[in-house]
Amino acid sequence: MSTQQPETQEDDESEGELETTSPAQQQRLEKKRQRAAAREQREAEAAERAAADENTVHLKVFRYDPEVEGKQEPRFDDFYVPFHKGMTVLDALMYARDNYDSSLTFRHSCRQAICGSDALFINGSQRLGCQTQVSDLDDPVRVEPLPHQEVVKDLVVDMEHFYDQMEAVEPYFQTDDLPDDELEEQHQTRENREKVKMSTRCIWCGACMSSCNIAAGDNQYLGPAALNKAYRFAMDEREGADMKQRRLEIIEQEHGVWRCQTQFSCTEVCPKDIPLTEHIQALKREAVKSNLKFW
Amino acid sequence: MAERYSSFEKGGRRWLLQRVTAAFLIVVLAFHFFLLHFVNHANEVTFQMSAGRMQQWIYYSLMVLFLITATFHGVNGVYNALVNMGLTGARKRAMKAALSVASLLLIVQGLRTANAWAGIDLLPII
Amino acid sequence: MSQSYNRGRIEDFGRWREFSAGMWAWIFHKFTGWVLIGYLFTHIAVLSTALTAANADPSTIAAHNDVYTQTIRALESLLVVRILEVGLLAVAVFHILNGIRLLLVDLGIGLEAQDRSFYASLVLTGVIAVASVPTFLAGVTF
Amino acid sequence: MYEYDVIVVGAGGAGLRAAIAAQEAGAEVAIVTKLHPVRSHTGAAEGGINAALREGDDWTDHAYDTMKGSDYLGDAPAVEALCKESPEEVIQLEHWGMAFSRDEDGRVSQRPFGGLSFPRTTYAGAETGHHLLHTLYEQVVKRGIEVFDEWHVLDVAVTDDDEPEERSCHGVVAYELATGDVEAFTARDGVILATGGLGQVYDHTTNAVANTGDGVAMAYRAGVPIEDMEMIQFHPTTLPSTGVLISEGVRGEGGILYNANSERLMFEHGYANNDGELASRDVVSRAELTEINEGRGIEDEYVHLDMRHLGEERILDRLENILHLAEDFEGVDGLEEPMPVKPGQHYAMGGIETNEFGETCVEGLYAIGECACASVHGANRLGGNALPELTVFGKRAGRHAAGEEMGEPKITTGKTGDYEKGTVDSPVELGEPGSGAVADGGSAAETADEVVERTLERQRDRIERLLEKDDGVQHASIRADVQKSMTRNVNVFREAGALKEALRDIREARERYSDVYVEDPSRTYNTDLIHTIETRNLLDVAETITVGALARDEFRGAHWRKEAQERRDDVWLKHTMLSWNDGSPELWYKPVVLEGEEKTYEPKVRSY
Repeated sequence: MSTQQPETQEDDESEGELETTSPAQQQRLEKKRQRAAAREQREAEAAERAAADENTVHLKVFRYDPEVEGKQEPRFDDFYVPFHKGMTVLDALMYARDNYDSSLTFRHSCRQAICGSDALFINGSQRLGCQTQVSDLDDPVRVEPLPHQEVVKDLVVDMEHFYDQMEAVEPYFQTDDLPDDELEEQHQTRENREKVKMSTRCIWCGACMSSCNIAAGDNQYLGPAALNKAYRFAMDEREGADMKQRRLEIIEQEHGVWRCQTQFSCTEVCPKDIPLTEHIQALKREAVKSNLKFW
Repeated sequence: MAERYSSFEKGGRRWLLQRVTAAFLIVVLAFHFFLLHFVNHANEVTFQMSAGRMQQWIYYSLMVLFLITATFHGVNGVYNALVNMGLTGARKRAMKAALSVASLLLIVQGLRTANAWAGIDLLPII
Repeated sequence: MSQSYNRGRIEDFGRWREFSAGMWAWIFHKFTGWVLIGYLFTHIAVLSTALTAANADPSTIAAHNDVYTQTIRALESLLVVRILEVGLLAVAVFHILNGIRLLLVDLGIGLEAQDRSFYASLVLTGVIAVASVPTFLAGVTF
Repeated sequence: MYEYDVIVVGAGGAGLRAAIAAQEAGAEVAIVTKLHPVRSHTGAAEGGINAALREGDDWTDHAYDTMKGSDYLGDAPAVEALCKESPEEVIQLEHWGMAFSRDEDGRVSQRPFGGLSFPRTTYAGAETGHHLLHTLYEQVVKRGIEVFDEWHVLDVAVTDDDEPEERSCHGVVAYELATGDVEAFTARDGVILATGGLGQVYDHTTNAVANTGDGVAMAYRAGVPIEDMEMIQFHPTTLPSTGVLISEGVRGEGGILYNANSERLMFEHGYANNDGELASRDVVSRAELTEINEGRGIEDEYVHLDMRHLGEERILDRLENILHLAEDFEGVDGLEEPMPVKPGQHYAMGGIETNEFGETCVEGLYAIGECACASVHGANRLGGNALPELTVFGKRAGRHAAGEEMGEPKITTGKTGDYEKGTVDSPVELGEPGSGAVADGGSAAETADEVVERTLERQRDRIERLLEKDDGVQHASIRADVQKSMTRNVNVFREAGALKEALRDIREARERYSDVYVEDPSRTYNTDLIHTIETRNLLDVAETITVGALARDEFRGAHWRKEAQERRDDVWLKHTMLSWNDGSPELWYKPVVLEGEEKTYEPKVRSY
């Protein structure tokens, strides 16, 4: 049960709402808060019982809402969730939301590590909530939003910057070299497909970008995911030499591949096991090779 | 995003130079340490011996190259570190200028010292 | 992202416990790099005494009484300088070994072993530093 | 207020393909989606795309297989369109760079799939949907098509005319998650619903949490008839603990199903003496459940799917993703041991009634993909037929909505062709509690702007009401109860008693829902609110599934009834239709179209 114990200092109760809230809404908020307080007490008691029970998972979840009083100051909430074999962090979060606190907010959809919605910072590492077994983690399980991205609310971060970087590398196939027959495919060797295969697995979850402290310092750095996307196309032989040259020009720019300091943190957190650092290094070598031609 | 495509400096050349100087430095630095700490012990260093080595043009050239590559490698490393920490705009340009001046001073001073040993009178400024 | 909402405890160095091998390698490489560039400037400054020494009387130089020789000897007679020199060696050796590791990574060699090669660099650095102690401390006057 | 020629709701494979097609046909297009496009559930499709590409194969064979697979509940004009146009769509995807698996000669690989007479399933590893979704999204980025991501569409703006066939659609109203704003999107030419599946009606499903049947429910409430909702596909190989899908590709490549006695159940118990594991999905699901019910299941819950004999190299080449899924979600190493599998809800064959261009009976309203029912899948969808449906009908609807002339449809929509009224023996009142058949009361002569404005006001009120209500029932328990009831009562094996039980449960849930409130007061990313709205959609959809299942007393495709365990072509060669009828659902039927372009598909005994 949620004990709602804030780890940071208690908020000043007199602290004002956001200026935009209407009186009606304020009243509503007030009522809800009172009810929440009563519920908290009930839940606190239940939580103590639950905490004594070994078969529960202790979640410490980051909470923040710019709009709701009491959540404007970031804090951690505790939830005690009944454990079952095979339970993932996402399962635990969903249980906590559906049973204890419906305002607990996080993105999730497919539950099978393909939609990339639920990259979270779990016990100090970027992981997909759905792909992480609770039993593999130390208790308590600390769940936070992805670092280095602006927090919208609770575990939800603003992904716009990540999407911008992804789209900055012209992430779409471009070729002038299509077969004459409209019903004929372009041929691609198995070796070439094998070469780009891992890079095509990216699910845009943003874990790599969040783990990269170069991306944290340099806002314009394209970042591992976007560079991997560039690799996916630059190495695909179907696009042809001219396009490859163009793609190398994109990744060669100041905030491109040269920023990578081969810390391997992106490679380590990638939930799809994409060798991101390897791909970035390969792009660096390609870029040097193509430049040496002109020297 | 527009400036992404109009970056004044691609960084690729500096990246490559950093690697090339690294490879050179690995060899020369090992040689330098070996010569001045293992072959000749540090407490036995004298002006005469240093001068004697410096008067050989191969050694002199190697040391001058050593000085220049080490300065580039080091200062470029510092610059990269600062940029990676998020240095941008005017402060970045200022830092770049300051580091360039510091490098130049270091190299000039190093050359004068080397010349002092070698007995060359190329840079007679005090 | 510099403008991002500050989440206190979550920020970078507070998480040092959670850093992986590649991150430590990067931090150590950067740190040793700073030390080495600092040393380079100091080193040239100390060596610059040779400029004054070169103007000295040849007999002074022959008797090793010139400023340069005296400065070096005075410094080398200090235990603390000798110990610092061992430290410098360790720093340089790590920077070299990890530098080799990074060059290999740039060439795309052994990326799967990048964590092990970092640990190997650390161990090797330690061994070389310890092994150098007798040589580095030889002839020091206490 | 936003205004475009064509508004696409949903950004899975169908929505993205439709947006591209509409834009290429000259329309100004926007996509409104409650997720970011790459989060769409198309990405979870694993197996492949059926297309008659090669020498020795022909689209007519594909059409035959599909009609047979549908158990003759598919409409031939739609099926033929699918099979004829799928090859060019596959090649189009390839030309857009999709990373298909390749043969030695560099051409796109194909593999055998359940219910197919030729190995015609093109694939990209065991993650075909992921590649298809990303390839299409890349093309959307390239074309600069406007995407409103994380905007949840609340309702379609449809006029109030008495008969649905007279109504027209002029836009949608959507809620922006990030800010809590409710805004109208006016569509000058058309609204295309591509909202995907409804698996969240069940608690054991391969579907995403976001698959809540929003499009079906919205169209249904706007008066569009809903077709064949009882036809729910249960995929035979899902992981028991999570419902995560294990691709049919495993069986396509030669994977074998074993029961607790290590018998190859498909053959040794005679479920499919010719095709074995590669029989159609409904056949295999029933076989597994029969084994489990008769005590030959493992831990009374599942059977084993074994692929070890395929060899590590082949598995890694073609099914690598399956190894990861089994490992991450079931803790099983597919190279070392057999994988536990059981049937799980996977796909809705039914949905919003459309013709072969994706048009509904409401002018300007289209539906494509899983939320639509053209119908290409009839009573059972063949593996590998969903992805081509997305692209083929996405393209068709996109072009049609953009105003391209495409000829007369052969499939009728609404009550415009032959139809007969139906009745269902429901133990409870259906539809909206307390509403009765109250008409919306709007005037018939509304302008497009007025319709959009009225819809916007209504939805703003609805959001206000939900947020302002201080006490009541939370949606989560309602949703969970309905999911449990549906899984218990409206599963693979169905009987009247249980179906009625489900209807009673749904009724009770509806009554509880009338007192629903949203606890989270925030306007910022309020998922509590969104889930509450989705739960309403689930209730409507669950009811249509159950009503359809109760009405259809025969065994056809995915739909099995204890009371009538055989196909009854004399009475049931017809689609189950359900109209919202302003809150009190009305059941009716329309005949299946078996006449194709050149031949008529005569119903035959369906055996594999």
